[in-house]
Amino acid sequence: MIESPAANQAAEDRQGQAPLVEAHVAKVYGEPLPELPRDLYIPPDALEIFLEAFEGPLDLLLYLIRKANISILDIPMAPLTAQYLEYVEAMRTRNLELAAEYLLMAAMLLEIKSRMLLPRPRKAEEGEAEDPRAELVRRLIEYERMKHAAAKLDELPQAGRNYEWVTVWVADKVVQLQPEVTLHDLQVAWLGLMKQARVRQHHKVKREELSVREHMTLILRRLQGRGYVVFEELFDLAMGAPGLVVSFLAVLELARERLVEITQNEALAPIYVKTSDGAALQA
Amino acid sequence: MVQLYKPEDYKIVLEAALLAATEPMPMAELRRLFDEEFDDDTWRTLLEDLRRDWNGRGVELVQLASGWRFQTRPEYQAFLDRMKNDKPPKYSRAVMETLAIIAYRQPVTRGDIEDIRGVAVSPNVLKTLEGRGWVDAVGHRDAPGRPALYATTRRFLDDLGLRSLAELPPLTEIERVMDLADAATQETESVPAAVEERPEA
Amino acid sequence: MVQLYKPEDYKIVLEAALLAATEPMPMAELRRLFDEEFDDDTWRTLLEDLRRDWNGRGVELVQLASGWRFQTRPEYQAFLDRMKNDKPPKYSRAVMETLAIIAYRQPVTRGDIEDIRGVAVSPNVLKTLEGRGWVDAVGHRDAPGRPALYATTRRFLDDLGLRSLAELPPLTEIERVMDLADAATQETESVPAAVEERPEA
Repeated sequence: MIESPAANQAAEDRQGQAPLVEAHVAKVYGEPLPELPRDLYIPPDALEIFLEAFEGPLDLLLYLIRKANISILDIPMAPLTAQYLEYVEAMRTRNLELAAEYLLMAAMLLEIKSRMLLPRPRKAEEGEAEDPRAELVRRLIEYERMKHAAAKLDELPQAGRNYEWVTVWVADKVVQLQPEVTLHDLQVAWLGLMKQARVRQHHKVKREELSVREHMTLILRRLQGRGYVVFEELFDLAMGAPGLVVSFLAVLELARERLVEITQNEALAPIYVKTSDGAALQA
Repeated sequence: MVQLYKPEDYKIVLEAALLAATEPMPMAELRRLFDEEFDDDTWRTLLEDLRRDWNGRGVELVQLASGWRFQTRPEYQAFLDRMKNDKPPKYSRAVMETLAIIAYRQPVTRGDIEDIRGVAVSPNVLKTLEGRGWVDAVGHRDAPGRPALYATTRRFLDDLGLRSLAELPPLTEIERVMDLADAATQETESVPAAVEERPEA
Repeated sequence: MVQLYKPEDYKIVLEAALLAATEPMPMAELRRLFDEEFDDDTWRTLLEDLRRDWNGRGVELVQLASGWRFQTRPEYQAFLDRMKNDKPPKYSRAVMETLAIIAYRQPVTRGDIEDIRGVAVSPNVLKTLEGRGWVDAVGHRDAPGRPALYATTRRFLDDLGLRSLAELPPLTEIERVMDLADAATQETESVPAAVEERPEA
């Protein structure tokens, strides 16, 4: 226990100025528990909640120090240690799960306390006096600063919480960016293919063959979804003689590749062409 | 929180809400903005006013089937495009080779493509080309499984600036390679390295 | 595409581009908007003019770590929240303290954070911060286990409306006297040297 009642009183006065202490106010059944009872009696259900309000032993220690309004730089180790240990003991007797860090801190406090009892080493000529509390103080100060910093960071306006980004719809975002393909790309692809395929297969593509192939596609399209189509319908006179020849070759090639079926019931009767597709459907 | 008094104040809130929205805002949601329950006329006036405020700007307030939203005006698209960092994506080798095979050997089945490439053709490859509108099935081969026959489309020619397939790049180079291969198999003597460009047949 | 003549025309394009941007726009990208190469002064005038145009509105133009962006003003958030279906995340004290330690003491390892907080850092805490894109591993300390070094990201600055780490709230001076035995030597601590703008990771 902190011995001086005056200190306790001062601690209470201080509460208003120390919002971080308020952050620790534990709640029991929704009712705030403004501070721990002096005699350290903690309602059975409150202890765990109280403990949860702290982020760790440093946080608890800071609370005790600030509550007692003692200088962090001149911590009375005996009462502080005693009080801390009482909390730890209370928690242990209640079989609350106690993080190892709390016990570690208890050991550290006890060690500091015992070292305080020893005569202080002589002050070196220019050096600083060694205070057993120095390390603890350093850690408490650093932790408290970070704790304050966290609270301040949390106060900064935050995107999505305190304001929203503006992103106006771009009218034709719907137009998906498509890869661009040039003729050169196509040629390169084909070349690469041929280099690979050379050992396996022999491919020769000439212009005539290409335009025949183009017309094969055109004819297939024309036949698609239709049954028998009159042979003549596949030819467009506007194409001129070369075009007609190519178309004719295309029909022959389609027949040879068994992609179309050409029928004629008798000589001089109309010739019909249909995709072998359709044939299969009717079969 | 700001207090709203004048109609102008409400418009400011409405504008902020619409600018921050990521989806078109239906009226039902816009109504949630204010405690006051405005009638349809008031809302219409408010929205119309706001829309007018944006006349002549690069962004406009539009009403869509699903609600109201701000969007950029198409006239400004060219500027916005300049800031885009993303380079157009590239087709994979599989896609390009498949396209080349379909272009030069059409109509072909998937099996044909696989024969030439020597590897299986993933359905995605054909889907990519069909999705682009460059390739489609023009029939089926009368063979087991009735495989679809693929050919290039008019769109493919248009997109590549061709009037017909005959305008596809000449494959002289390829033929030369092939001829060399042929020659090698037929003749024991080595073929001169510099084979002259064979005129296109 | 619209033609630009008057300064006003340029401002309209700039406004549309900034409103449509999905990320803060760095100057380098803004410069790509126009064919003309404006000098810094012209750009400053243009941006300042635009910012002024939005005075008194629910949206403001701000300059952040990674560039310029429009965002709604916090005073209007209460209205916008009404249309939101999901609440923004409320971070625990553990998360916020960890964030503060990373922000002010970066780069730090998990062990450093545990030393300062006096408790173990749950992996979820770091995952939360990484998931938000506020923190990432920038390297490893050359120590046993090669622990990852964490630092805050540009996104963290953007999301908190900061242009650089130097704009972080200054650390509280807890007690000025650091020397226990000799109160005469006073050390005033200011913002730590460790807090400097981190070059883009």
